[in-house]
Amino acid sequence: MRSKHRPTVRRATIERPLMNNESHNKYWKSLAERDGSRSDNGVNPQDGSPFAISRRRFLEAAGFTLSLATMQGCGRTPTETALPFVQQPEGVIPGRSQTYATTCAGCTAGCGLLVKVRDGRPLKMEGMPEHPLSHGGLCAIGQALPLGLYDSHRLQHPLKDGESAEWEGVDQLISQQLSDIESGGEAVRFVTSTVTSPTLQSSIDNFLERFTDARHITFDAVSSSAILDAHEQTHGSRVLPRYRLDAAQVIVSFGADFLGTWISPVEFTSAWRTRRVPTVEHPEMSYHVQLEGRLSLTGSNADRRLRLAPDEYGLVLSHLYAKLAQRAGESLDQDDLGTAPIADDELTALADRLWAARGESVVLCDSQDVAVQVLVNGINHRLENYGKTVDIERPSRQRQGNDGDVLELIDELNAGKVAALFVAGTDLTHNLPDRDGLAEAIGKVGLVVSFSERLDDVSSLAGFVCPDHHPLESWSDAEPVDGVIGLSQPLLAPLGDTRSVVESLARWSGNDDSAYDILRANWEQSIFPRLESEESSPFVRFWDQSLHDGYVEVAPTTEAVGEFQADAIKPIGDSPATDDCLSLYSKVGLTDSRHAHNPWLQELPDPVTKVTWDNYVCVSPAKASELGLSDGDVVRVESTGTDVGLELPVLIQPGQHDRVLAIALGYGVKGTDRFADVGPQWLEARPTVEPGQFVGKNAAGLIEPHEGTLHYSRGDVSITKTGRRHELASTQEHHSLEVPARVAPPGAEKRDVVQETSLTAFAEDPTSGTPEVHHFGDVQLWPEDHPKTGHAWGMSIDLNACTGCSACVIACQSENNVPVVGKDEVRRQREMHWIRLDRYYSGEGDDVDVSHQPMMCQHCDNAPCETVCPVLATVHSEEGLNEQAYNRCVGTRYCANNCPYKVRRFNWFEYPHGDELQNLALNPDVTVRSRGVMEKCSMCVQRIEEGKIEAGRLGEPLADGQVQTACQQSCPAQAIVFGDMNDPESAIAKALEGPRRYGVLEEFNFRPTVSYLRMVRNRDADESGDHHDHDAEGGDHV
Amino acid sequence: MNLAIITITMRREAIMSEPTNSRRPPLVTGDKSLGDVTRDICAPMDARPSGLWWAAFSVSLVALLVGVAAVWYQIATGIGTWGLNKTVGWGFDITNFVFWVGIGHAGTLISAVLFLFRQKWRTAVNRSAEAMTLFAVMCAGIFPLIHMGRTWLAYWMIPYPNTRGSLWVNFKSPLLWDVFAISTYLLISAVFWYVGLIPDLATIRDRSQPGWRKRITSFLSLGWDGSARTWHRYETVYMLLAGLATPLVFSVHTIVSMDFATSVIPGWHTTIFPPYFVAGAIFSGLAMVITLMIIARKTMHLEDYVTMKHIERMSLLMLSMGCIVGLAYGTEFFMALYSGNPYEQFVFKNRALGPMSWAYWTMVTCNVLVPQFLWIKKVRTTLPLVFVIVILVNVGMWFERFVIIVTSLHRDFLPSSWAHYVPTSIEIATFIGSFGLFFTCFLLFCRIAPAIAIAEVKGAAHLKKRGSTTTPVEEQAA
Amino acid sequence: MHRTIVNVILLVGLFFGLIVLASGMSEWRLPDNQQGYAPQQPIAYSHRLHAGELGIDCQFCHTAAEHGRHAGIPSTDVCMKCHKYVTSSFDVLQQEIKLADEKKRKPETVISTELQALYDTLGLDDPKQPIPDDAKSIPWVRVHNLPDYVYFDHRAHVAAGVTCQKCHGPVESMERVRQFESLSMGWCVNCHREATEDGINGHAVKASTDCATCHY
Amino acid sequence: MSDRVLLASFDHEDDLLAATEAVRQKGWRILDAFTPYAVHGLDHAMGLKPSRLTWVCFICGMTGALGMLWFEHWTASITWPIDVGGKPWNSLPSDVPVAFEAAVLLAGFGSVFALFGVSRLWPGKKPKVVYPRATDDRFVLVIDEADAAFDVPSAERFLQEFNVVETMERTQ
Repeated sequence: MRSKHRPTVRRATIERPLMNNESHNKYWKSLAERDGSRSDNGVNPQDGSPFAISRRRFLEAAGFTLSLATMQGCGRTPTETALPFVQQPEGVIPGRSQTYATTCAGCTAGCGLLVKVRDGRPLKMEGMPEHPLSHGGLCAIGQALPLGLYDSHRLQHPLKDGESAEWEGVDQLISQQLSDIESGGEAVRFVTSTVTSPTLQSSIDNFLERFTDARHITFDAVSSSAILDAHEQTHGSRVLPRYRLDAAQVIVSFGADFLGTWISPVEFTSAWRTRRVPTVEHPEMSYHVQLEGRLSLTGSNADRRLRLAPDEYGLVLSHLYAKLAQRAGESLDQDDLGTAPIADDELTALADRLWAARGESVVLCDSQDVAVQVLVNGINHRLENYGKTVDIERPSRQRQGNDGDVLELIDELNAGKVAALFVAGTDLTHNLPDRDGLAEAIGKVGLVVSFSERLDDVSSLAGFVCPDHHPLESWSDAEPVDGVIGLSQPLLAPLGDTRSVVESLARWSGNDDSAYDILRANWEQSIFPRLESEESSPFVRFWDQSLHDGYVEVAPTTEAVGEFQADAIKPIGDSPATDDCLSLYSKVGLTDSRHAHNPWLQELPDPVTKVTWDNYVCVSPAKASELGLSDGDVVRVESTGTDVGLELPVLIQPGQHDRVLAIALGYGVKGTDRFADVGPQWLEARPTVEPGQFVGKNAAGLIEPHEGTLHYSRGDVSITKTGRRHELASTQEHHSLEVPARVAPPGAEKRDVVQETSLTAFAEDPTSGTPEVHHFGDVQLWPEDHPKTGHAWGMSIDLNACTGCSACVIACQSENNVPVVGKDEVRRQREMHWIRLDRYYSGEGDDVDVSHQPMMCQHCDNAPCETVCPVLATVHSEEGLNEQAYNRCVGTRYCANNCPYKVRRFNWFEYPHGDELQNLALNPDVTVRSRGVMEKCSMCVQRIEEGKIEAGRLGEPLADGQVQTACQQSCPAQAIVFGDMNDPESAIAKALEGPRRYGVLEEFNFRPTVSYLRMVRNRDADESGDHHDHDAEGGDHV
Repeated sequence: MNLAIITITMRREAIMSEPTNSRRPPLVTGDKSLGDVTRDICAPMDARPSGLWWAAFSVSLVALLVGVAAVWYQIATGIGTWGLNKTVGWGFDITNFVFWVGIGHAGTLISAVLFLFRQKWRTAVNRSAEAMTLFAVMCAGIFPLIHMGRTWLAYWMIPYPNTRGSLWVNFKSPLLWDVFAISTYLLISAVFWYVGLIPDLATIRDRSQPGWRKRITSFLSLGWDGSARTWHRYETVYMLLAGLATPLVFSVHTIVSMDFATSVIPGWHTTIFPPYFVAGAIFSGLAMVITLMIIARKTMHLEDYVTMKHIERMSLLMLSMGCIVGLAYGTEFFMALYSGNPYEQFVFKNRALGPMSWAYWTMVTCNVLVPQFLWIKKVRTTLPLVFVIVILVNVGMWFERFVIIVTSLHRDFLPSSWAHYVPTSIEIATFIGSFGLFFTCFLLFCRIAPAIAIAEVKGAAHLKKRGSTTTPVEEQAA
Repeated sequence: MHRTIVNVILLVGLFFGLIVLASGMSEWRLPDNQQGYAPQQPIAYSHRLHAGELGIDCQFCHTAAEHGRHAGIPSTDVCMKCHKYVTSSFDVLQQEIKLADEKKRKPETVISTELQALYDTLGLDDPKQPIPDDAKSIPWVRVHNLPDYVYFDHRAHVAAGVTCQKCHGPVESMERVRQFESLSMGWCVNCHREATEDGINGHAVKASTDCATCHY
Repeated sequence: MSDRVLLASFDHEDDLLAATEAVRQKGWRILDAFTPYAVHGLDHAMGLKPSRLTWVCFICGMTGALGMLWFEHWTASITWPIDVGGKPWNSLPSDVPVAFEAAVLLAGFGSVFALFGVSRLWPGKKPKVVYPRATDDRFVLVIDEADAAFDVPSAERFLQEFNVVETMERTQ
């Protein structure tokens, strides 16, 4: 056990391979681990609670777990037994968590992860502050990993033809078939999603080596294939550049939702943030322009946002390219391009900005049209961004999908040429158009093996399902960016009889090595030599250090990048289209179908629409009034001339392009009917999922294969009203800072809840944007009876850094045992999230400004909630916290009524905690609230107490940053600062001194301890005035 | 001279000295002797219940059972069975609470305040008004109890010695003031009612044949024998109770209004609330008293005791209360405008023009506009019209509380948390149940206790001497 | 006559009723108060012997008290540190040695009933064997139970210098452990108040009475 | 000393009042009167002193108010001062409503129970029925015959002036 001194985390590594069940492991972290090799528990995976036994063992071993025994005859309360270890594992202290470094496998971005493991249970995911990509942030998906781990619907056994089987038999049958194929020289196709793991990649390569006709095809459900293809054309190498937003002064994004879902959101957010926070000394920030059809999270944070349909990107890029060429001294004929759908002066200004920031700018585009991406490359090349903000020397490996290969595979499958199909890490049929045709074609394949964790769509077609471990159960690695390799270690023994893909492939190649052996061997052979270190140290030290750190930085595998091929660039001169344009996007928190089984993520409100538990068709307000649509009207969106289409409810999205219809992918996932009764069941409750349906509808059928790539936007769609309605579950009813015109008091149409200013105004006067309200300052009506002499906890939230990504919501949910309530309860405005990300639209006409504001308990010093509680269940602590004693609460809801911020959450029902496996994700440090009790943000008081007690034990003062709240820890943009305001050296004390600080509703003298830092938009002062003359009820969708 | 007229006067001394040739209509009509009074009032207790009574009782009982089922379901399942949400934490529950408390006010007002002012006409209605108070406060008390998420821990509201390091209660919370106010009010009202009932119980005891009724009344009448010495002290205590109950009435609704007035929510945070609520309470209480008196008069044949004069007088009182309430509505708007507080201004604009404006305009129509018809004597002496008006006032006063509670909450400071409120079937059933409880109790009360205070009616009215042809005063005068 | 008999019977009934009630009163506690709770344990481990007579330090076995929230019940191998060799009481062992000496034979292993129970749980035929992998843990009955919404941390109290006996009572004199104090909230709060006022062992401490000290 | 009393019953309160006044002037001792309702002026006629129950009421009320004020102060500022909404430990204005309610409650119950005590009323007490219609429609005057000068027939005659309905003699 090694541990390096770090201020905030204690880490340990597991030196012994947990997977090695047959070994002499006397010490086991859990009984489940000890019994992990048992394969005879004969539980049907379809069974409701297949974990009854393993959970029991698991619990038993979990150090100091107390199990409820039967009621003793004469006892007053039930007898509890306390089962100690038979042999105490070294370093394990009951009830104390240890932190292990690993790599997040929620998506392919490969962020660094610190996992808190307590009593053998991984409980809380935290970002790794030292990680070179993620810098301590973690997105909602990463935060939600525990719920995926403790998921009773994961497969427990390999399946053969849908029936539970034994690994031995399965291995035998597969090996047999494979040797037949090998000798017959038939085609073997191995489909995976992007493989960032060097070990898995080499395993696949090794596995496929022996077949004469074998190919590894990378299919990304949301692919960036066109970018790679474009680089093949312009640079001769199929690479995805690593975009360095931290080096970009001007960011122009065509539809790329890089803060939300595109390629590596946490990395990008962290990098983007570095140039977004102006200070008095340096009133500077990057300039971010977003051109997009729908309103994405990234667009909502842009300084300038232009509405542009995806089918017009090429045209506008061509114009931009021409303008830049002009500035470079070349003359390019603009006339045959046709009129750009963006005003010329707008484009000229943009070109000027870009040109001025040559080498410090970046143009991003999410188009799947290779010609468009070639243009983007051309622009970036012309702006001298390659090698600076666009890095192809150390390219990204986060998206390697090759749509051309996939389309070829489909042809091969249809032709019946494939003998064996392996599918790992992706639900192939779910995520491709023409699902039924593809399924039929797969039916022709002799051997179909899926490695899926759950019985997803492609697994239901597979002859064999060899379930992979959950990422938290397995040894693995990841190289998201060339030269940055993360290592994943198992945090607990597999809960089911699953096996990692690497191990399965080894078995079928006649190799008995464990995943750990294979990984370590691969690292010794391929990674260790890449270490750029002067002193030579033994591999063991390198391995231990890597395992401890969770990542390692090594030399890139330099691939020769060719000269820029300027002749590849061909301007696109289409005339602007007039038809509706469909835009398929992925939703923050869900991305593709992988996480559809995670109720936390399903209930996470979309950062922009605030809708949960559904996908829908976003239409612009103009479009909606043209078609007579209102929120919740079910429409049919159909590809013209075919019967491919789907019916979904409509959501009116301000700021959306009038021609664009946007639908989220990743819904309608098989098995999500499990959520039918996810919420409380009562007389008037409506199920979250209607019988026979799934959560949302799968829109993959509308993906258009075109010129070798899968296009997520297409022009040939029609929309028709069906006349039916489906009420969407949105967490926010009113969407604007402006109150509806009809009831607005004159002069107070807009509320100063979110304060903002422009960069130029800020540079002149750092306090600009302060509203003219009656401000009573710190005047107290009564004498100060409550001096806070010890700690005084406070928080500040920088609205400039906050993107609204909602990672904090899930971090808080995970840390504080916030229940999932289901669609119907959300409809009734009873979601339980302690942090609400308020999203407000403002602005005139169709172009709207968006503000995101995390809103949680403000811990007011003059808290209105406290005064009204009759039983002293919510009172103030000596350290300035607004405490809520659940066990004292009788549930009058008076405090919630009297809360001006409406941040208190009431337990309307006893929320289901019936899934015993899922309950393992509950944080034992936080009470699980019962029915009838009020709850709210506690500022993670359990962490504060732990910090104080631990500091007391060590006899040291509590250092600043020692205690971090869950939201703060998770925030990829580091927008949240928390600490002791009485410590003048603390980060929070310094943050509060700044001129941008304000308190929401502070004119009422509630004295909130949560402060906000005013938002600054990179605009000129006249650009971002108050929009008092907001027409009618444009922003009011009540 | 068989004048058979008992005079009524509005002035105290008049009753003693100036009973003759009054132009006022009689308090009790129909040539009654003291014995007749006893017999008439006790008649409903002796007779078998009428079909009408049975019909009314069955309906009430069914409503009560519906309510009991709804409350049981709610307590077993959770507050979530109500249509409340994170923004609107109180809806039907507290609306009903304030509504019932308000109704409870007229009872004590009529009993105590009119007693102190020597308004002898109160004797016809005070007993049933007190009973109404009692039952209304019972109905009211149920709502704060069941509105708690953990009803079973309601006793934590009481400051009792405990093992929690002596964690007491929060005396700064208006909700705790409510606990004390409502329970004090319930207890004092019950005592007031019971003390008034003791002589009548003795009367019933003495005229009953041996049997269960005699036994019960013997027990409850505390051995009352009508001794003048006891009467003397009794009068003192009754006066004291009336004197205590009067400020109590005002304090109770003042405190109820402070639930809202001391909060920070725009639309609640209003200094006008205490008088406004008290006036509203008396207003709604009077409406309910008139409603009940009209029904009781009809069904129990008490036309001689509850005369048109009573109805008219109460109608006038109601009219004045309606005007006060209307003034309060206007004042609220003015203060919002005058305060310059945009949140306050918004709430009132939103009430009148927002999504719940229908509730607001229902309230204004029923409470301010409709009662104006009572200026017309023809209207206030036509029973069916009065009945319609009082029913509308009852409806309007319910909506007043709904408007104050729900429209203030549903759109407060942060637009992000604005929400709607739609009651569920459970809430509606609970509301119906409260009416069931009220009417069940009231109907039972009519059967088992004298609905009119026998002793007080006798005392208030100079009844003719049996067998004599002149009234005693005339004789004296002669 | 008949009435008198009834009265006598009633009186006698009342008398016995009162006796029952009185005896009940002596054990009367507030609901949830477990003071005096001393459940039978699977092995009659004597704290009096180990902590009292032998003077073993509390934290020798309850090691986690210093480092963690829970004091921890020692893992079974801690018992086996001594009881590999000490298989019965000293007197019995001495006697056996004497007897063996007399009879000129090697002393036999004498195992007391309680220790036999320990070995049985571990599945040991001979205490000197290593502990098998599938050994069961001893299902001790938990004596001190706090409600789930109370977070008590041993670490903080040990660090502040609070003696074990302050909360657990004279465990070193208890044959079978019983809950000595009421462990009610008021009892906790009073101690916190006293500690803040008077300090512990002469040094000042800040024992907060904020709700969030224990409830979160 | 004789324990005989004379009961005179009247039909009307005015007769009773006049008779009482006259009897008292005659010097006869009036033991009590029994009426179906509170007859105004009878206390004067009988020469009863004002009741002291008002004092009981006042003392109870003050006890309630002061006791509750002290209790509120003690709980909020002395025994466990807890910061509630940043308000001062002892914020007197917020203590007033409960103190008032306590005053009313105690005063009300105090005087009612005092009445019961002084007048010897308790649940289930057997009333001494002097005259069955006294709680219905008759007014009864009870005169002590102990006076040596008392002569029943002359008294009856005297009472005839006041429309006495019935007279009867009883032993006490």
